[in-house]
Formats: sequence, C-alpha cells, structure tokens
Amino acid sequence: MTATRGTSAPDVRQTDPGPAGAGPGPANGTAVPAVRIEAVSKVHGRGAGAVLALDAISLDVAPGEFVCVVGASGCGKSTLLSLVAGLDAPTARTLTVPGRPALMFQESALYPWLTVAGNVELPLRLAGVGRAERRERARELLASVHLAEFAQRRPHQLSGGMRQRVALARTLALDSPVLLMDEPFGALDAMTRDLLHDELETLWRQRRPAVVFVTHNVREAARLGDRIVLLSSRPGRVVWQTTVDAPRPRRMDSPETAAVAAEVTDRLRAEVRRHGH
Amino acid sequence: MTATRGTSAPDVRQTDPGPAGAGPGPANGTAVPAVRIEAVSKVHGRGAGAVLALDAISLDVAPGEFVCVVGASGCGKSTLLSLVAGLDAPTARTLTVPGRPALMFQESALYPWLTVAGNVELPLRLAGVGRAERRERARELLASVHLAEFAQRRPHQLSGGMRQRVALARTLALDSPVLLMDEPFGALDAMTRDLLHDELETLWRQRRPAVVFVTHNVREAARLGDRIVLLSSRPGRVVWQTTVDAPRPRRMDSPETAAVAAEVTDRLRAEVRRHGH
Amino acid sequence: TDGKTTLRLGYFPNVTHAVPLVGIGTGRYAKALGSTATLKPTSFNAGPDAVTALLSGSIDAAYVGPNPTVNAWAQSHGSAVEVIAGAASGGAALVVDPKIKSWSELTGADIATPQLGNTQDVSARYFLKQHGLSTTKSGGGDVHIKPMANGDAVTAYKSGAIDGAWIPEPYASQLVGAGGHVLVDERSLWPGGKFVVTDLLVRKDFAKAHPDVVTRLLRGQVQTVDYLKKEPAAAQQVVSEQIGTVSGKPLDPALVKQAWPKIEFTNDPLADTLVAGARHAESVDLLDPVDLKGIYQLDPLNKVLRAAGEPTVSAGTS
Amino acid sequence: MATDTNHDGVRPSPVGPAASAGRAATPGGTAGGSGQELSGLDALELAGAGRDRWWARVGRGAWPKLLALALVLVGWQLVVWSGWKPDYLLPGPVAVARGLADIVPTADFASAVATTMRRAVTGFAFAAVVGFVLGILVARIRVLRAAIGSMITALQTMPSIAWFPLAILLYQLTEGAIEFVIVLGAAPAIANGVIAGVDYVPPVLVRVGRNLGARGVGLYRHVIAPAALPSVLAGMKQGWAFAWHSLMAGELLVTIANRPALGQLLGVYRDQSDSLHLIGIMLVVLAIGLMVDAGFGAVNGAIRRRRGMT
Amino acid sequence: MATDTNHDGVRPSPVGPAASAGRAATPGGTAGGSGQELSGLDALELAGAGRDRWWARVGRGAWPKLLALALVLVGWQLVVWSGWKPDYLLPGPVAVARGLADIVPTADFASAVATTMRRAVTGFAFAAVVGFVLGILVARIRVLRAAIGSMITALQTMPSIAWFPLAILLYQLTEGAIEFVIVLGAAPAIANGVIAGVDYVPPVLVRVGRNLGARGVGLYRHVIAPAALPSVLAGMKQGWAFAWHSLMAGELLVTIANRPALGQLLGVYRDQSDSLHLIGIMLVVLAIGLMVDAGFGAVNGAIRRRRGMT
Ligand SMILES: Nc1ncnc2c1ncn2[C@@H]1O[C@H](COP(=O)(O)OP(=O)(O)OP(=O)(O)O)[C@@H](O)[C@H]1O
Ligand SMILES: Nc1ncnc2c1ncn2[C@@H]1O[C@H](COP(=O)(O)OP(=O)(O)OP(=O)(O)O)[C@@H](O)[C@H]1O
Ligand SMILES: [Mg+2]
Ligand SMILES: [Mg+2]
Repeated sequence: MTATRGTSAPDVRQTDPGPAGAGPGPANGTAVPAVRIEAVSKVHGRGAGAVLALDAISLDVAPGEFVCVVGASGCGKSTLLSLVAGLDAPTARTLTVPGRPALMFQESALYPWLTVAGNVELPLRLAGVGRAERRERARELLASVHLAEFAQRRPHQLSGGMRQRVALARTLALDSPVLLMDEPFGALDAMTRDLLHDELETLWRQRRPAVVFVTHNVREAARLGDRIVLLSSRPGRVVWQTTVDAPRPRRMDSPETAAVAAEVTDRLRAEVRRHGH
Repeated sequence: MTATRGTSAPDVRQTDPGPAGAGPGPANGTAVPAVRIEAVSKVHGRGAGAVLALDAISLDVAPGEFVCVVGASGCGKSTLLSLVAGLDAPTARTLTVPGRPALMFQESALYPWLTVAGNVELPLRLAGVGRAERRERARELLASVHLAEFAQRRPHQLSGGMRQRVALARTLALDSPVLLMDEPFGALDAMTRDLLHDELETLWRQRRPAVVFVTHNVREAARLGDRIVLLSSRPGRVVWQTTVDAPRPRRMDSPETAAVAAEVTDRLRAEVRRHGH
Repeated sequence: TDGKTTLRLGYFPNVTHAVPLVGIGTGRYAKALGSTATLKPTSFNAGPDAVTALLSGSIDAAYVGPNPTVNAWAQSHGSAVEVIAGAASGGAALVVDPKIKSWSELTGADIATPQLGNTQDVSARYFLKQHGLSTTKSGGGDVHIKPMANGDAVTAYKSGAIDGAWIPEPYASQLVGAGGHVLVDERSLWPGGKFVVTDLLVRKDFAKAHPDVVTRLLRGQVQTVDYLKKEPAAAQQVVSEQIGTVSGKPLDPALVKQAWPKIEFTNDPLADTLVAGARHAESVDLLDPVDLKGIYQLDPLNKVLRAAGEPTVSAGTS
Repeated sequence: MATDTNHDGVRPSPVGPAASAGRAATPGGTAGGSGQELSGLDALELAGAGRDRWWARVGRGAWPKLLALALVLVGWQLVVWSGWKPDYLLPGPVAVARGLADIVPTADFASAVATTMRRAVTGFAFAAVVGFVLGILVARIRVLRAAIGSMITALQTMPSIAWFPLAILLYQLTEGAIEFVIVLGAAPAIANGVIAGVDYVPPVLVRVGRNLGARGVGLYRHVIAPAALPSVLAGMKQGWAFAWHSLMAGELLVTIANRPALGQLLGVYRDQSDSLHLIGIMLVVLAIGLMVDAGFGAVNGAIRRRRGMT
Repeated sequence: MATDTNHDGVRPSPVGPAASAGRAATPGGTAGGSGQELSGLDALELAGAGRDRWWARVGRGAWPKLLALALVLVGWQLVVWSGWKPDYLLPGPVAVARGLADIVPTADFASAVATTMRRAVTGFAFAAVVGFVLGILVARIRVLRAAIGSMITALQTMPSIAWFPLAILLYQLTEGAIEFVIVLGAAPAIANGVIAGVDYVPPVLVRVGRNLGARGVGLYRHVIAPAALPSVLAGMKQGWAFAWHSLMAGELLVTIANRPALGQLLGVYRDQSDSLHLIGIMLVVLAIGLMVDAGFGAVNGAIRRRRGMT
C-alpha cells in the first residue's frame, strides 16, 4: 500500500478509509477522518546517527475534532505535526490529510523583513486575497490575540509571548480545515493564555476545524481537547488516550479539568519514568 | 546619584547599599543585596515608536535568594533580565550586580556551528578551563539535564525542549553567583520539568546563587521561589510581591503550592484585567 | 545603405599612424573615396585586437605594424589578408640610461620592449644577438628583456625600474626627455636606413569585391603622404588633435614635433624589411617559420603611384 | 570593544518623552550602569546620542570621512615633500587638484563620465538580471548546481582580456562588446551572491512559507528573496566592482571616436605616462565608487535597521 | 519545485536499520506520502537516495558535470562546423586539445602553472589577512566605518591597470609588484565579505556570547567569526576571482627572468593572435578555477550540513 494524500481540493478527504480501529487507533473512528495517520514512521538522519523519531504511529482525527497531544520532551510531537503538514517525508504506510493543514510552529519564526501586520497578511496575500480585505482580516486577527496596537511594529520589537501570538494570528489567517498547533501558548502568562483559550474555542466552534494541539500543559489539554493522546518517547507511539467529555466551555481551574489533568499526569509520569527521564 | 556596578571581582558586591526599603522595594531588604535595582527605567526605541518597557522599577535580591518574577506577556520581564545581565543600558538610577550574572535567554540561541557538548563547553573555554576538565563538566551538566547521550549532536537535530535544556546546561556552566533565567522550562513537559526543578533546587542549595527566575507558570513560581514578584504591564513596575515560606522541597501539586499559586493567579488576573488583556 | 559600400578602416591613435590620422582628419580619405564608399574609421589600442577584428570581418582594412601583419598572415595561412601599401618607416630606438655607453655595457641591463615578439622586441633580441648578447623569451640571458606597455616603460624608466627600452616613437622621445640617451637609432641598423613600422592590410575578399574602393583609398593615402612631407607643421597639428579626438587627450604637439624627424612616411611597404624582420623573429625563436610569399599585392598601389607620377614600389626580392 | 557599532547590547537609551512624563530623569545620570566593560568611550556615546536633528547626524557621519581624507592628503603631501620620487612621477595633491581643475569643467570630461556611467549602469542592470536568474536556478535545481555551479566561479576568474577576442567575434566593435565583458565579469559575482544567500536561508522560514501557501515563484518572492537579500546585496556590491573593472578594460578595447570615456582616459594617461592626470582620473573613479557605495550602504543600513540587526 | 535541493522539507528518509528493526518496511513504500506537490522527480530522488557508498555519490555528482561538458563541447563543435567563423579564429575542440597537448607536457608550462599558482596562493593569503583585519576593524569600529568603510568598495572598483604605475614606483618590477596588485584587488572583496557577515550576525548570538564571558578577541573567535563564516567564505570566493584577475594582468606587466607564467602566456598568445593556444590557456585557467571552486564548495557544503541548512 503506497502513501496517499488528498489532492489540494479540500473535499477529497475520503481517500482509503482503511480498516477502522487498527492498532492503538482512533477512539471515535466511526466518522470519516479528517486526518488519517496509519502506521507512519519517521527516521531523522542517516547511518549511525539516525534517530527513529516515530515508529508506526497510528492516529485518526475526525473532522471538527480537537485532539491534544502530550508527551515527553523529544518524543516526536513536532515531527508528527510536520509530517501531517506535508513538510517532511515520512516512511509512511498511509497518511491522509485534506487540502493544506495550517501549522503553527514551535518556534514563532516570524519574517523579520515584514511588519507584524505584514506577517499576518502574508498567507492571505499568497492566497490572492485583495489588499483591503486582507488588511481588515489581519486587523481582526491581531485584535483577537490582543496585539492590535502592535500592527506596525517589527518582530524584533516584540517580546517572546507577543511573537508567539503573532504566529498564532498568522496561522489562523490560513483558515484551514486542519489546524496543527505546536505548543502555541507555551510562552504566555496564565491570563493571556486563558483569554486565548476562549478565543480559540470560539473560533473552533464557529468553523469546526480538526485540531491537533501539542502542549506540555496537561490542564490546557483537559481544558481544550475532545481527546488527549499520550505519545511515548523514542520511538514515539501512541501509548494511551482518553476522551474528555466535560461540557464546554471548561475552565482551567475547574475540578473536572483538574481530575482529567491528574490522570494524564499520572500516565505521563509512568511513561517518562519507563524511559528514565 | 550615578549608576554603579560592581567591578568584575565577585567580592565587591557591596556597592552603595542605599536606603533600604525604598519604593515598593525588597521584602527582605536587611541583608546586603546581591542585585540592587533602584528606580530603573528602560525605553525601547526612539521618537514616536518608543516603548517605556520599565518605569522606575526597584527590586533587591539578597545573596542566595530565589526570586520568581511573573507578569503578563510583554510586561518587561526579559528586558529586566537583560538590564541586570548588563546587556542593555538602562535609564538607571542604581543598578548594582556583582561579577557577571549568568542569563538563560528566552530563546535557546544555541550556536549552530558547535555540537551540543561544544555549546555547553563554550563558557568554560572562555573562562580558560582546560580541555579535560571542561569535557568532564559538560558531561556532568548534560547528564543533569538528561541529555548525556546527545552530546555529539548538533542543535538543529534536537527538539525544542531539548534545546532549552542544552541552553540551561550552558548557563549553569557559568557557575555565576547570580543566575537569571527567562522561562527556562517553558518548552518542557510536566515530568521533565519536575525533574529539572529538583536538579535546579539541588544546585541552588549547594551553591546558593541569587536567582531571578521568570516564569508564566505560577505553580512553578510557588514551587521554586523564596519570593514571587508580580510585574505590571507597560510600563513594567513591581505591583505586588509575596514571600513563600513553605518548607522545601515542595511539590508542584501540593496544596500549599496550589494555595500560593491561586493567590498569585488572582493578583495577576486583577493586574491583567486592569490593562484590558 | 544607398548602394554605397562602407569601408571600415582600423588604425591606432599613435604617431607612427600619422598617415591614417591625417588622411582621416583632413578628410582626404573621404574625399578620395567619393561616392563609392563611406569611410568608417575604427581605432584600436593594440595590434591583436585589430587583427582579430580584421580576420573576423569586423573591419575591412587596417594600418598595423609588421608583427600583427605577419601574425594575421600566418594565423590565416595566407588566406585572409594582404598588404597593399606601407605607411611609415623608422621611428624606433634603443634609449638607455646615460651610464650605458656601448652595446657591451648592456650586459645585465633590464630593457623594456612593447611586447614579446613585436617589431621592436624582435629587433632588440636580434641585434643584441648580433652583438653577442643573449636574451631569452622569459627575460633571462645577458640582457633582460621585459615586455611591457609603452606608457609603463616610461614610468618604469623614470622610477629606475629599468635601464632602458627599445621603443617606438613618441615614447623614445619621452625617454630622452626623461634623461635617457639614444644608444641606437634602429634606422642605423638597417640597410638604407629604412624599415617598415606601419603598413596597410586589407581583407582579401574585400579587395576582390571592391577593387575600386581599394584603389581610391590608396589614392587618398598617396595624397596624404605627400601632404605629410610638404606640410609637416600642419600635419603635426592634425596628428595631435586627431589623437585627442580618438583617445580623449591630444598628444603634446611638442612631442609630435620631436618624434617627427625620426619617422619617415612612405607608401613603400619596404617588403624586404618585413621579410627580414620575420627571419629575425625566426632566428630568435619568436616565430615558427612562415612563408610570406604572396603577402604583398602592390599592383593597385603601383597603378596609383604611376598615375601620380611617383616611383613605384616592389614586393621585395624574396 | 569600546566603539562597537553592532551587536553591542550597550546602546544609548535616553529617557524619552514617555519616560520623563513618568518621572524626572536624573541629570547626568544617563551614562553607564550597563556592562562591566563600560568605559570612557561608551559613556561618551551614551551621553552624546539621542534626539538630534538629521543635520547633526550627517555632520557626525561626515567628520570621520573628512578626517580620513585630510590624513590621506597630508600623508601624500609629506611623501611628495620628502622627495622620495620626482614630482613628475608622484605629483602632489595640489598639482593633481589643478590638473583635475583643468579637465573636469570640459565638455569632453562630462561626456566621458556620462558615457561611462551609462555603460556601467546598463551593463550592470543586465548583469544583475543574468546573475539573478542564473543564481536562483543554480541554487535551487540540483542538477544545474552539480553541472554548472562550479563553472560560475571558474568563469569569474577568467580575466577580461581573455574575453576580448570573443567579444569582438560576437559583437564587432560596438557598445555590445563592452556590455558583453561587463556581463561576463559581473553576472557570476551576482550569481554567487544569490547562491550564497539562498544556501543560508534558515530552513524553518522556508517551511513556514510553504505551510502558509507559498509555492514556486511566490516562495521566492515572499520568503527566499527577502531572506537572502543581505547576501544578494553583498554579491551585487562585488558585482559592481567587477563590472567596473571590466568596463575600464573594455573601454580601452572599444574606443569610439568622439565618444570619450573614463576607461579610455585612464588608458591614455597611463600610456602617455601622465601621472598627474592619471591620478586625477583615479580620484574621479574613486569618487564615483564612493557614491555608489553610499547607495549600497544606505540600502544595507535600512535592511539592518528594519530587521533589528543594529 | 520538483528538484529543489534546499529548504525543501521533502527529503529522502529511508527506513534505516533502527526502523527496520522495529517493524518491516513496506516494499516500495518509501516514496511519496509527503507534500501535495510531490511529483515524479521528487519520488525518484526519494527512492534513489539512502545508504550508498561514497563512490556512488561522487558518481552521481559527476554525471551532470560530464553532461554539461559534453553539451558545451558538442555545441562548440557544431558552431565550428557551421563555418560561422574561419577555424583560425575559432578552432574546434579537437584542434585546441591538440594544441594543449603540445604545450602541457613541456617543462615551461609546468613551471608557468607552478609560478602562477604560487603567486596566486601567496597573494591571496596575504590579501585574506589584510581583508580580515580591515573587515573586522571597519565592521566593528564605528569611526573607522564612517571614515573608510565606503573607501573599500571604491578601491575595489579601481581597475588594476590604474595601479600599475604605483606598483612600479613602490616595487619596481619584482614579484612584490604582482603581489601588490593582487592584494589591492582581493583584499577589499574579502573585507566586504567580512563586513557583510559581521553586519548580519543575529544580535542574540552576540548577546549570549557576551553573557557567556566572551570579550574582545574571544567574542570574535568563538561567536562572530563562526556566525559570519558563510558570508566570509562568499567574500573569499569573490576575492579569489579578483586576485586571479589582478594576477593575470600583473603577470603581463612584470615578467621575471626565466619564470614563465600563465598570465604571460595568455598575453603572448593574444598578441600573436593565436586563438588555438589562447583558448587552450583559457581552458587551463578554467580548470584551475573549477578546482578552486570545488574546494570552496566542499567547505560550504560541510558548513551547511553541520548547521542543518540542507
Ligand atoms: N533534523 C533532525 N535530525 C536528527 N534528529 C532529529 C531531527 N529533528 C528531530 N530529531 C530528533 O527527533 C526526536 C523528536 O523530535 P521532535 O522535535 O519531534 O520532539 P518533540 O516531541 O516536539 O519535543 P519537544 O517537546 O521538546 O518539542 C528527538 O529525539 C530529536 O532529537
Ligand atoms: N528592541 C525593542 N524595540 C522596541 N520595543 C521593544 C524591544 N524589545 C522589547 N520591546 C517592548 O518592550 C516590552 C517588554 O518586552 P519584554 O521582552 O521585556 O517582555 P516580557 O515581559 O519578557 O514578555 P514575554 O513574557 O512575552 O516574554 C514589550 O512591549 C516589547 O514590545
Ligand atoms: Mg516539539
Ligand atoms: Mg520575555
């Protein structure tokens, strides 16, 4: 079976549904998945220094599902996202994604030659959106990450957290049916993060993208996810997953969230311990 | 009163003790401070685009004290640390620090042309430490951040969290009496973070550096700090601080930690709300 | 354009090219060509470029020195060009530091020539050899021959980097002006005191296609040579100005005047001296043996000379 | 260290209007308080910088240039006075200035400068186009890189005189021949700048660009070109120098009557061992070089400022 | 896009030993599965790459070069056969090869190549030292930058012929004169590379270095130099080309007894309108250029690989 990917037309998602529930597969594998990862492996480098970052990992994400991925440092979360985004070539069995997923990178990677607004407008510009409209969209997006007043600054004039928020706005500008986010709120204080959780949830409710959200904050995972997936370390595999059923909107400091977080933490602890760090 | 800084000899710390407790000053201002920040301001840029990042901020850190700094995104935490580290020129009244503080930057900023071990060895090399000794030290430091086996890799081959840990090891290699850390564990999963908390606390107990630790995780602040300082946003000032008296070692998930964290969170929330985000 | 041929004529902004300079500058060439051809003068700074241009058909005729003449002939195996007239003779000398008073004292001296294998270079090597002084192509031997651009030779002499130069006019005069003395006027080394320094080369296919144009050009030249001899002062002025027009800076009239008597302007290509020069070059190993038979095509010139009542010239004895 | 212009964390940071609104600045308290290595000169700079007018800034920028010029002139004059070489070989600055004063006001000189500049600009523009296209193709297409990548530097090492016969064959003795040698000289330099720039674009920026929807030309236009810009600019600077070298040589090759040019003048004065005017024309060439460099410098400064490199 | 060599996220990633230990690789399943734009050539590359021997890699690297060479030769031969220009102006490859075969085995030729290479290497080494020092001083000392920064490019535009009279004054007709024009040609190019490199060192790397205790020379040695290395290398490449230009011109000027040199040969064959041998010597110059570029290319490749730029 060779690798398949959807064509760039977003509606051609249903490529090879495959045997549902294979391996440590999707929890709600009944719907046609938005992202299908089936027995995908990835080796970084060659020869003696080669690292098997992902080993036959399988994961389906349903359309509109919000999946949070947690795992130890270096377990392959970022690698997984760049495979899904089509930026790296996997040693694949099957990797099926529609159109072009939007990926928010772990490093904010803003373009230093563009202003903040210019960075947010870029994907719109590349998509051929007209000047007035893209200016308006960028304004809205920057307002939603609370950076409206910084539109004309350059990236080097921003703090770390502000840069991360600009990168978020830029990713959201793509308005893709699949949203991949790599520790998007890692550099934000608790309050700003709370505000952005609300913004993200609102957006997700309105447009229902499928989200794969990597985070180290298990409470954040419990706050946002429909499902939480735990990856193991070198090689990365899905070792455990749980569905979060608590009603939305949830709160970071609610007892339900804390309970889910505690469970995930225990699992994570067990997993990390198994590896010695 | 002109600005003063200690000469490079670490023992000349006692430069101008000044009036203790001036302004929203140090909580335990009785000892001769390791770091004295008195009415220090900082403007980024010039003319119309100038940003008053810090406004007459005062803060003393006693030798061996562990101070955690929290505050909203963009409130001036990183700016404060680079002033203390002597990398930026403040509009100062008084800024007194001994020798050379070690600063762990918010971005890991590893040198791509050096291996992981090479990065950690660099400060030792610059300090004139012999080859065998610095190799040994680097090995120890990398082991303490659980990256011993990655010593010969290049930075681009590491995950985000691994890079952050290398940067931590590199900073610790300086073995400075003042340790400035800018969100050092932001990209780490909960477990790795716990392990590193322990490592950091052990080190701090053994060598007793004065630590200024910027974090967005209030539990982390409560877990590690002797004192927690809350900065306001644009301009950054110390708006509130508290002393943490709970016995060490503490745990992230202990009720005492949670209680402190809750209080800090409330204050932070109030502060952020005051600013509208 | 209007049925008229264009005659593209190459020459150098140089005193030894006084014939074309004056012919063009006074309009004598254009007048002689009349309605048959338009003259398009093209100046060069170095013989090789003129030869390349001639061989590649970029120009139709060119005034060049004997060395490029032989090269053009040899490289094209005698197929591309022919010499249809001479233009100047003499005008080269060995000027040295006054402390050198005889051939024998040249031993160990550094002597500049314009370029390896050019007329003066060959003469220098040949006549030094005649006087028992060896040279090598790479500047060794009894006398160290150092080819360099003429202007650089003057600078080098002034700054003491060389002891003298075997060099054409007006540089020889400049060296004298800088304190050098003429050890040898090259004319004294040649039978009859004449040797060719400039002749007129034409592409064979052009000459075949436009014999009338060639004849008219020669007529213009003969008139010009006449003028040069009769009105030296005026001609010198034209030479100086014409060099200015071409190169952007007129040549000092005093220098032209000083150089003038050392050069003889003649329609005679001095065929024997060209051949002798080639033999000299062969003897100092700067030229592979070359058969120059047929390089001269002097019938049109002789026709023009006869018509003008002047003595005819010969294609030489060899 | 004391006079660093870049990277130096220690930058002037006066109390701006915002700050002074907040609290009064302590008089004389702006200097210092920074790095341990803070010393005299730094303090001076910190104290002196701040809100000043553009003319003050230009003035500050100009005095080191004027000083350097003055030093050179004085040194030169001293050498001349020392009698090291006779003055017809090494004329003094005053003589050269007089010589320049003779030629600069002439129409011929103006026309020479104009001709040369026109050739330089058109040749360079053409070389830039060729260099860009070649550079991008070679940098990005693996097969081309393997095939002709090394050829670019090799071509660059070929001296202009070697190209003259070919230039004559191809273009006869026209302006085209001059442009040909300019392009052969400058295009490889620019292509090498482009290649170096593209080679060192941080991969993450390209990955981001792809994810944001940049494809093909869009990726070049919006990501790779701006990221490689500094290196491309450096290559263009080098290319300009090559273009000028080739131009000077080419103007010696192709002399068009009644169209004087700087390269030709340089050749003539050298040929006539006229040091006085030769040095004069060299000074003119230097002055043009300075002006062009000022242009490149301004662009470079703007890029650095925008990107926070200063 | 299909043939990108850099930045392209889509890289070959075969199932290595580690992977196959974990699970069996699906046969034929290595290709594809990546970007939407994945097409024929990519697939080819993905499939073909992997664990191969160095000779296989060298072989793969060589065929495009050989193909390019073959194309050039065939094109050349076709032009010659077309009779566009007579063969004494544009000799064919076979004739040139025969001509080369005549001169290459001679002792004079070997000595010419040796002399020229020696001069190139020593002159370039000297220029590199001057260029480095000048570049670093100008890049980092504000006053110097203002004073002589622009001068560097201006000097670079000065053609070598303009320097000859000065070179003769200073060094008479010795090797020194040749080295002098080489240094004047190459040092500014290298200095410009150094300046460009230093200008664009990310400020955060310098701040980190300072904090780690790097001061003065240490900061250069351990931080600025390695960070600027790619740009310095690019400048050195350009400098090599300049050096070679100047060298060829200089060898025409200064001929030293019994010491033939390539520049001199180039001049002699041009003087004798001997296209056959002129083209032969040009090919030799090209070959040397290719070899030198291969050296630069290897260093550049090593840097990029280490820093994860490929
Ligand atoms: N280019 C590369 N070359 C070699 N190894 C690599 C490369 N990129 C990543 N790796 C390795 O792959 C593994 C997974 O990396 P990845 O970045 O996916 O981790 P992660 O889960 O995102 O970690 P973190 O939480 O720290 O960001 C790590 O062991 C890393 O060292
Ligand atoms: N070089 C600069 N030029 C202009 N403004 C700057 C510059 N650096 C920082 N700032 C501004 O100074 C303020 C404080 O920045 P700083 O990086 O200190 O924030 P921070 O508290 O570290 O934030 P974060 O938690 O997001 O890292 C921000 O408003 C930022 O925009
Ligand atoms: Mg990651
Ligand atoms: Mg910060």
